[in-house]
Amino acid sequence: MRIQVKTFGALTEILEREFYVTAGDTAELLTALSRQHPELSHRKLLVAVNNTIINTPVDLRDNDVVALMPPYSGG
Amino acid sequence: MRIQVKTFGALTEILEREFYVTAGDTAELLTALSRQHPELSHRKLLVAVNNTIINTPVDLRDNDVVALMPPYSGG
Amino acid sequence: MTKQKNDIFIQGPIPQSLIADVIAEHGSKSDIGAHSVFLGQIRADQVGGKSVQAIEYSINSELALQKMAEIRKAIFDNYPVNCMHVYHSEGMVQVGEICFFVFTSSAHRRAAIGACDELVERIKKEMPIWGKELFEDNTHQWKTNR
Amino acid sequence: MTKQKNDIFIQGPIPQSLIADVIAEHGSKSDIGAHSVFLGQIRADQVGGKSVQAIEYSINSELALQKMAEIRKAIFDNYPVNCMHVYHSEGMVQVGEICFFVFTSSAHRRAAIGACDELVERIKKEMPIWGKELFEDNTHQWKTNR
Repeated sequence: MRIQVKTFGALTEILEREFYVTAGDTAELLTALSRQHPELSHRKLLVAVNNTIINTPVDLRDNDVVALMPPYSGG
Repeated sequence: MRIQVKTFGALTEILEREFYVTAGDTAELLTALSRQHPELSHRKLLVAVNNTIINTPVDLRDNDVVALMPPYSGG
Repeated sequence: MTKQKNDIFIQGPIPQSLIADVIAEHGSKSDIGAHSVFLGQIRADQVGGKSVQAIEYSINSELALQKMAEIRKAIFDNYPVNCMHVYHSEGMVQVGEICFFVFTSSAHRRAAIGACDELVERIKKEMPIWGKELFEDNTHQWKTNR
Repeated sequence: MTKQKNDIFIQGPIPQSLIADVIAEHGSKSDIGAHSVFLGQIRADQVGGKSVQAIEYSINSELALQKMAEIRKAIFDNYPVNCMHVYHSEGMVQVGEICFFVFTSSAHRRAAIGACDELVERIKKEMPIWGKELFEDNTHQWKTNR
């Protein structure tokens, strides 16, 4: 599955803002990214798939968009 | 004791805005006013003597200023 | 930064320009992170088929200034606010016009919001101000606060 | 009277003129008795001897618009408010400038005040917005909300 990943906030200093990867589900995606970027593993991350926040791993399909986000700090 | 009385809000439609009376204490003053103006007797009134709100009758001295006020409705 | 006592009462409606100026003048303060504002506006309440056109406010000014000083002190004692401004109309204010303006500023939002809310409640409840609601047929009734 | 979704984000600081206009344009509404306003302003926080000069906000816009629609609906469902306006800065905002503006109107004060407070809390907590605090020596840190 070819997935688009978008990153936000402080994560843009570790990962590209937008990139494409191959992954079958979100757990696999996060594991692969943490292996490449060990500094990700101790960070709190919010994950959205196609603009829906997910709290447990979900399967991914071709062209899904995964947003990786640190805790919010607006206002 | 010659007392100055000031009235406010709806009371100004029953009593003069400012007038002078003779009274020894606030209870005597209110009793006299209610006798002259029976419509006062069923009204909730706040009483201040020299700009201090009183909740029980107090003695009056010459030149004291008594404010008679209906419940507040600002804002 | 605390405003003078005698600035509270405004003859007629609170001008929009005053509201804009009070908000704008705090921009230079680098220790402020939050402002909370309350505005009271004259509503065309319906009473027995008649519509309120305006409210005429009268005030026991001496007692009001004394009470406002007491409220202001209590707010500054209880909330870490940097600024506090209160304006209330005296005299005639038409429907749609502003009659009451409370403004607070603080480093963090909770103090400004808490102080503003408490000011609004205390002023409505404790300030010797009376509103006379005027109808289109020149009758009136005295406002009562809920 | 509900504002359009795409009006929320403003490039750079919220202009004082926008704040004044939003407040002024509600004067014609005779069923409104109360407005509650919250303004967030950039504070020169001190961090390890350095002073914040500006915050650069970035937003996940798609998710933010969706979340804002959800919050707006919940507020209208829970409070009898007539109007609700929310603006948040995107990009660079300097110390002393306004980055966040919430405005609510209602017939009686409790609805406007309650809705405004809840909007402020929910937006700070639930909107995918990130602030990058910039110091005078060109270093930065990412803002965390308390």
